[in-house]
Amino acid sequence: MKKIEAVIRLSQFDAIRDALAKIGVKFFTLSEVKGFGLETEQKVYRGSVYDPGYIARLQIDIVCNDNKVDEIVETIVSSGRTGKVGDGKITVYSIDSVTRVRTGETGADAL
Amino acid sequence: MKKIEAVIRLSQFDAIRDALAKIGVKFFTLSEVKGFGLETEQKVYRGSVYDPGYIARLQIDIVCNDNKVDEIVETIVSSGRTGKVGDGKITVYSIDSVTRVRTGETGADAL
Amino acid sequence: MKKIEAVIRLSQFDAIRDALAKIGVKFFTLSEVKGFGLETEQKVYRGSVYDPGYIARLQIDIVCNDNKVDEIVETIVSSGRTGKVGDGKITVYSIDSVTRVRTGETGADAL
Amino acid sequence: MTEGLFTANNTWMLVSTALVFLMHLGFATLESGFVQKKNVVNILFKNAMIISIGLLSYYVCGFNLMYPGGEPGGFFGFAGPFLEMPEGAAGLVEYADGGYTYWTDFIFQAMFAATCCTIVSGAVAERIKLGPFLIFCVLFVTISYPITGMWKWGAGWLDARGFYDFAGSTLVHSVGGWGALAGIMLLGPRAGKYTANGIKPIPGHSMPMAAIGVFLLWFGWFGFNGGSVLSADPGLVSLVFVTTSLAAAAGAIGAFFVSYFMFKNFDLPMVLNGILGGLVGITAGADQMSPGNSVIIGFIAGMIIPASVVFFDKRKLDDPVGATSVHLVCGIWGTLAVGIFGELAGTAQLVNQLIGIVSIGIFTFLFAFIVFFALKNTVGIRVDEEEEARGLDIGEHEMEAYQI
Amino acid sequence: MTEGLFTANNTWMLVSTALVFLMHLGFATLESGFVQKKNVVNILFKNAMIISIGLLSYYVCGFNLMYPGGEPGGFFGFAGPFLEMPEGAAGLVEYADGGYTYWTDFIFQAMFAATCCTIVSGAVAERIKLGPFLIFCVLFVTISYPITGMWKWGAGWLDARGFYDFAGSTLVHSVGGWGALAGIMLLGPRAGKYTANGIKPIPGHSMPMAAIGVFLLWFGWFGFNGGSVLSADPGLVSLVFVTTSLAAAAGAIGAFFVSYFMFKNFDLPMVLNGILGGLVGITAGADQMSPGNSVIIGFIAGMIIPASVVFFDKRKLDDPVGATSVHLVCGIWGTLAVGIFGELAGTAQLVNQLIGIVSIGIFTFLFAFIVFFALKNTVGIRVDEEEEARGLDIGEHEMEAYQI
Amino acid sequence: MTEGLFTANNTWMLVSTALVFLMHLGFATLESGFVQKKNVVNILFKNAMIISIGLLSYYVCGFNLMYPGGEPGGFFGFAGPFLEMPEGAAGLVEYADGGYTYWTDFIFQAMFAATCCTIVSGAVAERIKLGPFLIFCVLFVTISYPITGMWKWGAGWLDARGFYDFAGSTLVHSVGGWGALAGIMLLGPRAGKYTANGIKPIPGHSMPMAAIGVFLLWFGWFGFNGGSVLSADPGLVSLVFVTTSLAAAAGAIGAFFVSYFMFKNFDLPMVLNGILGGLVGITAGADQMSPGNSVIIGFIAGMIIPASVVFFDKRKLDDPVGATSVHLVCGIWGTLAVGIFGELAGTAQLVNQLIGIVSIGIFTFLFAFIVFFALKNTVGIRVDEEEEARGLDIGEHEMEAYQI
Ligand SMILES: Nc1ncnc2c1ncn2[C@@H]1O[C@H](COP(=O)(O)OP(=O)(O)O)[C@@H](O)[C@H]1O
Ligand SMILES: Nc1ncnc2c1ncn2[C@@H]1O[C@H](COP(=O)(O)OP(=O)(O)O)[C@@H](O)[C@H]1O
Ligand SMILES: Nc1ncnc2c1ncn2[C@@H]1O[C@H](COP(=O)(O)OP(=O)(O)O)[C@@H](O)[C@H]1O
Repeated sequence: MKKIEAVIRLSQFDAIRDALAKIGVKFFTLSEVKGFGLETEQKVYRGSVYDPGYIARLQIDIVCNDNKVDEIVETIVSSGRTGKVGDGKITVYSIDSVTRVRTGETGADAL
Repeated sequence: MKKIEAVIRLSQFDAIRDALAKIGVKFFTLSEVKGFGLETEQKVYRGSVYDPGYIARLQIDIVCNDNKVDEIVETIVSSGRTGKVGDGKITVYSIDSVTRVRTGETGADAL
Repeated sequence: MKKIEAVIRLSQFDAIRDALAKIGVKFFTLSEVKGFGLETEQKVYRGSVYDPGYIARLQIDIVCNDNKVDEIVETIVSSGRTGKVGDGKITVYSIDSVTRVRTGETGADAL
Repeated sequence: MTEGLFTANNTWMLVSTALVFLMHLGFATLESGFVQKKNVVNILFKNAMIISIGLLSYYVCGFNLMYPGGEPGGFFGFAGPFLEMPEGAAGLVEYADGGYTYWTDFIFQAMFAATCCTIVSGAVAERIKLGPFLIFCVLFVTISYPITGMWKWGAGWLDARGFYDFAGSTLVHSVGGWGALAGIMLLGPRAGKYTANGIKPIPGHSMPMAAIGVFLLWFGWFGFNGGSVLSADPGLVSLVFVTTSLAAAAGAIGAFFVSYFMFKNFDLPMVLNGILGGLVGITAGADQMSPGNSVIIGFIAGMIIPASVVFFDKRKLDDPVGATSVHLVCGIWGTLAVGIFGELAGTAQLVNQLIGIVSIGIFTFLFAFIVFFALKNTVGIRVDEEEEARGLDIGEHEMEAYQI
Repeated sequence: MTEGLFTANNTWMLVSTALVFLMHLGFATLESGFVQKKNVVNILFKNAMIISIGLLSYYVCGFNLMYPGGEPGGFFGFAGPFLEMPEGAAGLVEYADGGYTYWTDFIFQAMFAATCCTIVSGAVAERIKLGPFLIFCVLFVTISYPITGMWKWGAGWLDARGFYDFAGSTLVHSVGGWGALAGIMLLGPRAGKYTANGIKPIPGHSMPMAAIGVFLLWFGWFGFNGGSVLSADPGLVSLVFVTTSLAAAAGAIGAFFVSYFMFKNFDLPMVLNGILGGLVGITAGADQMSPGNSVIIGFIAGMIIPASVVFFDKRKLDDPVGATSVHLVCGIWGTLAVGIFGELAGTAQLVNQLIGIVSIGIFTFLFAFIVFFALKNTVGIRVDEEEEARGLDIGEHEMEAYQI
Repeated sequence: MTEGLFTANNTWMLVSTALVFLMHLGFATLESGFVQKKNVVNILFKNAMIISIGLLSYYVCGFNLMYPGGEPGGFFGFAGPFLEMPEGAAGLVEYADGGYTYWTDFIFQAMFAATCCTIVSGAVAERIKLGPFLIFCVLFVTISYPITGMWKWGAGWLDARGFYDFAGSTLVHSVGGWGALAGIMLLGPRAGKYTANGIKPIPGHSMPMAAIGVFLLWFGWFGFNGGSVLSADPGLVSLVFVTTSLAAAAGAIGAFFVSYFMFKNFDLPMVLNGILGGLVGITAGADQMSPGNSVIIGFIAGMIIPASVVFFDKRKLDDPVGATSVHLVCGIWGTLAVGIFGELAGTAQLVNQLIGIVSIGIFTFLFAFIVFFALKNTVGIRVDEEEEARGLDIGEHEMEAYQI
C-alpha cells in the first residue's frame, strides 16, 4: 500500500481529476493548503505592493496499491503541468495498512 | 512510532472523539477535508440538480506507540461506522520520530 | 527523502518561517488545523463558560534530504518554543520519492 | 386639517412602514448570525417566506380580523376578507383625522404582523422542519396575532379596560415570545447543547451578521415606535425618538455591566441582546416616558437579558438567538413599566397591564402550543438526528450557504 | 400650493432618492453573494464605480438628454450639457407644480440611471474584463438609457402614443436586461458551467449576502415606485406601497411553489429572485393596480422566474445572478400587465405596451450588442482562461476579498 | 409658520436623525471589514458601546455643553445637566422657527456626537486595550467634542469670527481624525506592519463588509448633510443632496485614477476611501457649492486619499482603516474649500477657515494626546504581543467572530 500526496495548482484541479478518473482513480481526499515556494504572487493592498509569500493550492491524497503508483504520478504530472514555476510537488510513501470504516476491511479490499 | 490518519464523517466526529477518550487517546490533530469517494450527495442550485463530486469530511491525525495502533483503529471503526457508504478510511504508517516542541523530548515521551 | 510535519502555534509561525529561511529552507506547504491536546482555551458564549476542546494551529509540511532533518527539527524547536504547554509536535517519516510536477524531476532535484 | 399637514403625516407613516419592513432584514441577519453555518440557508429561507406569508395573509383577512370596526370592547370580530378602500375622502384625509390613508393603515399594520413569526423562527432554529414551521406561521399570523391584537389596538375589551401598549411590547413582542416558548418546549434543545458535564454552547457562525441585524433593528425601531404615534406630530414623534434611542443605549450598558459582573467577560452577544432588550422594553410606553424614565427602563431591560438567558439555559430551554429573553421577558417588563413609570404610572394601571400581559399570554401560548403539539403528533416538527448533524441547509435545501 | 405641501412633497421625493440610492448597495450585495469568492472584489469594484460614473455622466449630459424639454413626441433631444437651476420659484415650487425642486428632479432621476448598468454587471460577472466593461457602462448610461428614457418619460413619441411605464419595468429594468443579454451572448458562459454531461452550476459564495441584497432592494423599491408618483400624494403613494409589497410577497410564493414543483426542493435563490421578479413586474403599473391585481401580477412574475432561469440555461446563456430572468423577462411581463390588469387594461393599451417593449428592446439590444461587439474585436472583453480560473480579484485587482 | 410646514420640517429632521444613526452601522461594518478576522468581535463591541455611550453622555451633559445658550462668542458654557423640554410652543414650533422640536434638536445632535469616537476606534483597532479605549471615548465625547462644537455650532467665538462649517468637516470629522492621530502615535503600529524589508500590509478580512460600510455611510450622509439644513427647505436640502452625491462620486473617480496611476492597480479599498473622502470634503460647504464646485472638491478629495495613505504609512503611522486620511486630511481640505469655492469664497473666509481648523485641531489633538498619554502611563493602552498575535477577540472577549 502506498499513499500519494500531491500539492497542485488551483487552476489544474479539474484537469487532474478528469485525467485520474480516466485511469480509474476516482477516490481521493482533497484539502486546501498554502504553498510557500519558488513561485510568488504580487499583491497590492491600500497602496502597498507586497508578496504575501504563499499561494493558495490544493493537496490531493490518494491511497493505492504499489503497482498503481507510477501510473498515477505520471498522470498527475502530465495533467497538472503548465510548465510555469509553481506546478507543485508529488510525494509517495509506504503505509502499513488502510482500513474501510464501514466494513473494517483492510488492504486492497478497503479501496 | 506510528501515525494514524482517519478520514471520517462530520456527523460521527463527536462519537469518535468520545470513544477515543475512553481508551485514553485525548490528543490529536483535526483538519477539514473534502472526500471524493463512492458516496455522493445531490445538490440543487438555481434549478440545476447536480453532484458536486465531494462531501465535506474531517481528518484525524494521531501519533501513537506501535502497540496502541490496533486498539485505536478498532475504536474508530466501531464508533465511526454508520454502515452506509461513506464512513471513511483509516491509514496507518510508521514514522521515524516525534518531537515535542516545548521540551525537545522525542519518542514516547513526546506524546 | 524525508517528510517533516510540524504542528505549531499560530503566534510562532512568523518566527519559525524566518528561522527556517535562515537555514535555507524556504519552501514548504502550510495548512490550518485544529489541535486537540493538553493545552486548552477557555471560551465564553452567551453567558456559558466552556472549553471548545481544541485550539487553532498551523501545520507545516517540509520535504527534505535525510541529512537536513535534524537541523530543521532543531530550528523549529528553538524558534517555535514558548515553553508553555501547547507548543506543538514535529513528526518525521521517510518517503519513497518526490516529484516536481513542472519538470517530472524526482529526488533531490525536485526540491 | 390642511392638505400639507395630511401629506406630511402620511409621508411619515409610509417612511415608518419602510423602516419596519427593514426590521425583517434585521431579524434575518441577526438570526443567521446566531445559528451555525450549516443552517443559514434554512433561516434565510424562513425569513423570506415569513414576510411574504405575513403580508398576504394580512391582506386576505388579518387586517379585518384585527380592526373589525363595529362594537368596541369585544373579544372577536371580522369585517370580511380582503381590502375595500372607502370612497373618496373617507379613505383619505378623513380616514384617520388626517393621520394617514386607508392604504397606509393597512401596509403599516401588515409590516408589524409578520414580526411575531420572525421572533419564533429564531428560537426554533437549527432543528425544526421547514414545512410544519411554515404551517404554524400561517396560522399564527392569520389567526392568533390579529385576535389578541384586536383586544387592544382593535378597540377590544383590553382597550376598554384601560390596558396600554403603545407600540407592542406585549401585542407584538411578547406574542412572538410566547410562540417561541411553546415551540422550544415541544421541540427540545439542539443535540449536544446540554451535556452530562454541563452546557456546551453552540456559537453562532457570524458575529458581524448578528451585529448588522441589531443595528438594523434599532434603525427600523424608529419606524416601529415613531410610526405608532399614527401621525407625524412633531412633539410626540421626536419624544419617541429620544426615549427609544436612550432605552436602547441604556440596554447596552446594562447588559455590559451585568454580563461583565456575571461572566468576567466583555460579551458581545449579550450587549447586542441588551440593545434589543432596551428597545423591546421601551416599546410599550415610548410616548409616555421622560428621557430619564426611558434610561431606567432600558437599563433594567439590559440587566435582565444576561440573567434571563442563563435562566432559560438552566431550564434546558434552548433558544439559539435569545428571542425568549429579548421579546418575551423584556416585553413583559416593558408592559409593566407603563404602570410604574411615566404619565400613566399607578396601581390601577399596573393591574390593567398585568391583566393584558396574562390574558394575551395565556391565549397566545395555548394557541401556539396546541398548533405545535398537533403538528408534532402528525407530520412531526423536528428533523432527524442525521439531518441535524449534517445541517438543515443540505437536508432541507440541498445546498450550502457559503462556498468559502 | 401651500409651502407646507410643497415641502412635504419634496421631502418625500428626497427620501425616495436616498432609498433608490440604497438599491445600489442591494445590487452590490446581491451580485457579490451570487458570484464565487474569487470574483467578489471585482464585482464590488464595478458596483462602486457604476454608481459614481452614473451620477457624473447624468450630471454632464444624461439628464438633459432624457428631459430635453422642447417639442413633445420626439425621438431625440438635448438641452445642453450640465445643470442650470431655473431662477427663483421657477426652479422651486413652480418647477413641478409643487411636487419637487429642480435639484430634486435631477438627483432622483440620476439615482435611477446607474441602475441599468448595475443590472448588466451581475449578468456578465466572473469573466468580463474590467476596463472594457467600464467603457460600456459610460456609453450605456450616457447615451442609450437617456434616449429610450426620453421616448416615454421625456415626453417623447412613445409617451405621445400612450405607452405606459409608471416606474420603469421597461425603461429601467428591461433596458438593463437587454444590455445583459447582449453581454452574455458575446461573452459566452463561464468555463465549466455547461459540460458534456449537462449543466454544472457554479454556486454563489454567500447566500446571506444575496439575501441582504434582496431585502435592501425591496426596501429601496419603496422609493423607486413610491417616488415615481412624483409627489407625496397620500392616496397614490400609499397605494403604490401596497401594490409593491403585495407583488413582492406574491412573487416569493409563486417562485416557492413552481421551484418546489420543478425541482422538489425549497430553493432559496429562486425565492429571492421571485421577490425581485414580483417587484420588477409591478413596477410598470404600481399606481394602476388594485391590491388583488398586484398579487396576481407578482405571483405570475414569481412563477416565471424558475422557468425563465431554466430556459436561459438550456440555451447556454450563462447569467450568474439571473438578471435576464428578473429584469428582462419580468420587466416585459410587468409592462404587458398594464394592458391586461388595472385601470388602463384594454387591447389598445396592450398594443401600445407591445410597441414600447419592442421598440425600446430593439434599440437597447442593438446599442449594447454593437458596443460589446466593437470592444470584443478591439481590446477584447473576456479575461483569459488562467485568470478566470484563478479569479478576477487576483487577476484584475491583485487582492482577495476575504482573509478567512 | 403653518402646522403643515412645521410638521414636514420636523419629519425630515427625524428621518435625517435615523439616517445619521445608520452611519454607525456603516462605521461598524467598514471597520470590521478592514481589520483581521481575529479582531472583529472587538471592533463590533467597540462600535456597539460607542453609540450607546455617546447617546447617554450627550443626554447627561454633552448637549448642554455644546449648546449652552447665553452670551454668544464664548469659549465655554454649560446649561446644566440633563434635558429640560421648554414649556408648550417654546419647545415645539417656536423652538427653532418651526424647523424642529427641542427633542428633535437633541436626538439629531446626539447621533452626531458618537461619530467622533467611532472614527478613532477604526484607527486604533487591532492593538488597543478595550477598557482604556472606552474611558477615552467617554471623555472625548463628553468633554472635547462638545466644547469645540460649541465654538461654532453653539454660537461660540469661531462662529462670531465667521468660521463656516456646514455639517462638520472640521467639527466632527477632523475632530475624530485628530483623536485618531494622537491615538496611533502613542500606540505605535501593529506588529509586523513595518518590517526591515518595507511595509507588509495587513489586509482586512472582508472587502464585502467594508463595501457595505461605505454604501451605508453614503446613505447616512444624506441625513448628515441634508439634516444640517436644520429644516426641510426644499431648495436647500435638494441642493445638498446633489452636492453630496456628486462629491462622493467624484471622490471615487479621483481615487480610481490616482491609485491606478500610483500602483498600476484597480484598488478597491482606495476607491471606497475615495468615496468617503469626497463625502467628508463636501460636508463643510455642502449648502454653499454649485454642482460643479462639488465635483471639483470631491475629485480633489479622492485624489488626496491614496497620497495621504502612503504619506502616513511612510511615517509608520499605522491606521488600519485610513481614518486619518479620510476624516482628518479630507476634513481639513473640505473646510478650506469653503474659502476657495462657492458662495463664501474669499481670502477673509479662507483665513477664518484656517483659524477654525488650527484652533480646533490644537485643542482636540492635545486633549486626545493627554488622555491617551495618561492612560498609557497608568493602565496601559496596548495589549501584549501574545494577545495581539492571537487576536483581541480571544484575548478580550474569549470568543471568535466566525465559526466557518
Ligand atoms: N520542500 C518542500 N516541501 C514541501 N512542499 C514544497 C516543497 N517545495 C515546494 N513545495 C510545494 O510545492 C509548491 C510548488 O513549488 P514551487 O517551488 O513554487 O514550484 P515548482 O515546484 O514548479 O518548482 C509550493 O508552493 C509548495 O506548496
Ligand atoms: N483511495 C483513496 N485515497 C484517499 N482517500 C480515499 C480513498 N478512497 C476513499 N477515500 C476517502 O474516504 C471517504 C469515504 O470513502 P467512500 O468510498 O465514499 O465510502 P466507503 O469508504 O464507505 O466505501 C471518501 O470521501 C474519501 O475522502
Ligand atoms: N498524539 C498526538 N497526535 C497528533 N497530534 C498531537 C498529539 N499530541 C499533541 N498533538 C498536537 O500537538 C498540539 C500541542 O500539544 P499539547 O499537548 O497541547 O502541548 P505540548 O505539545 O506542549 O504538550 C496539540 O494541539 C495537537 O494538535
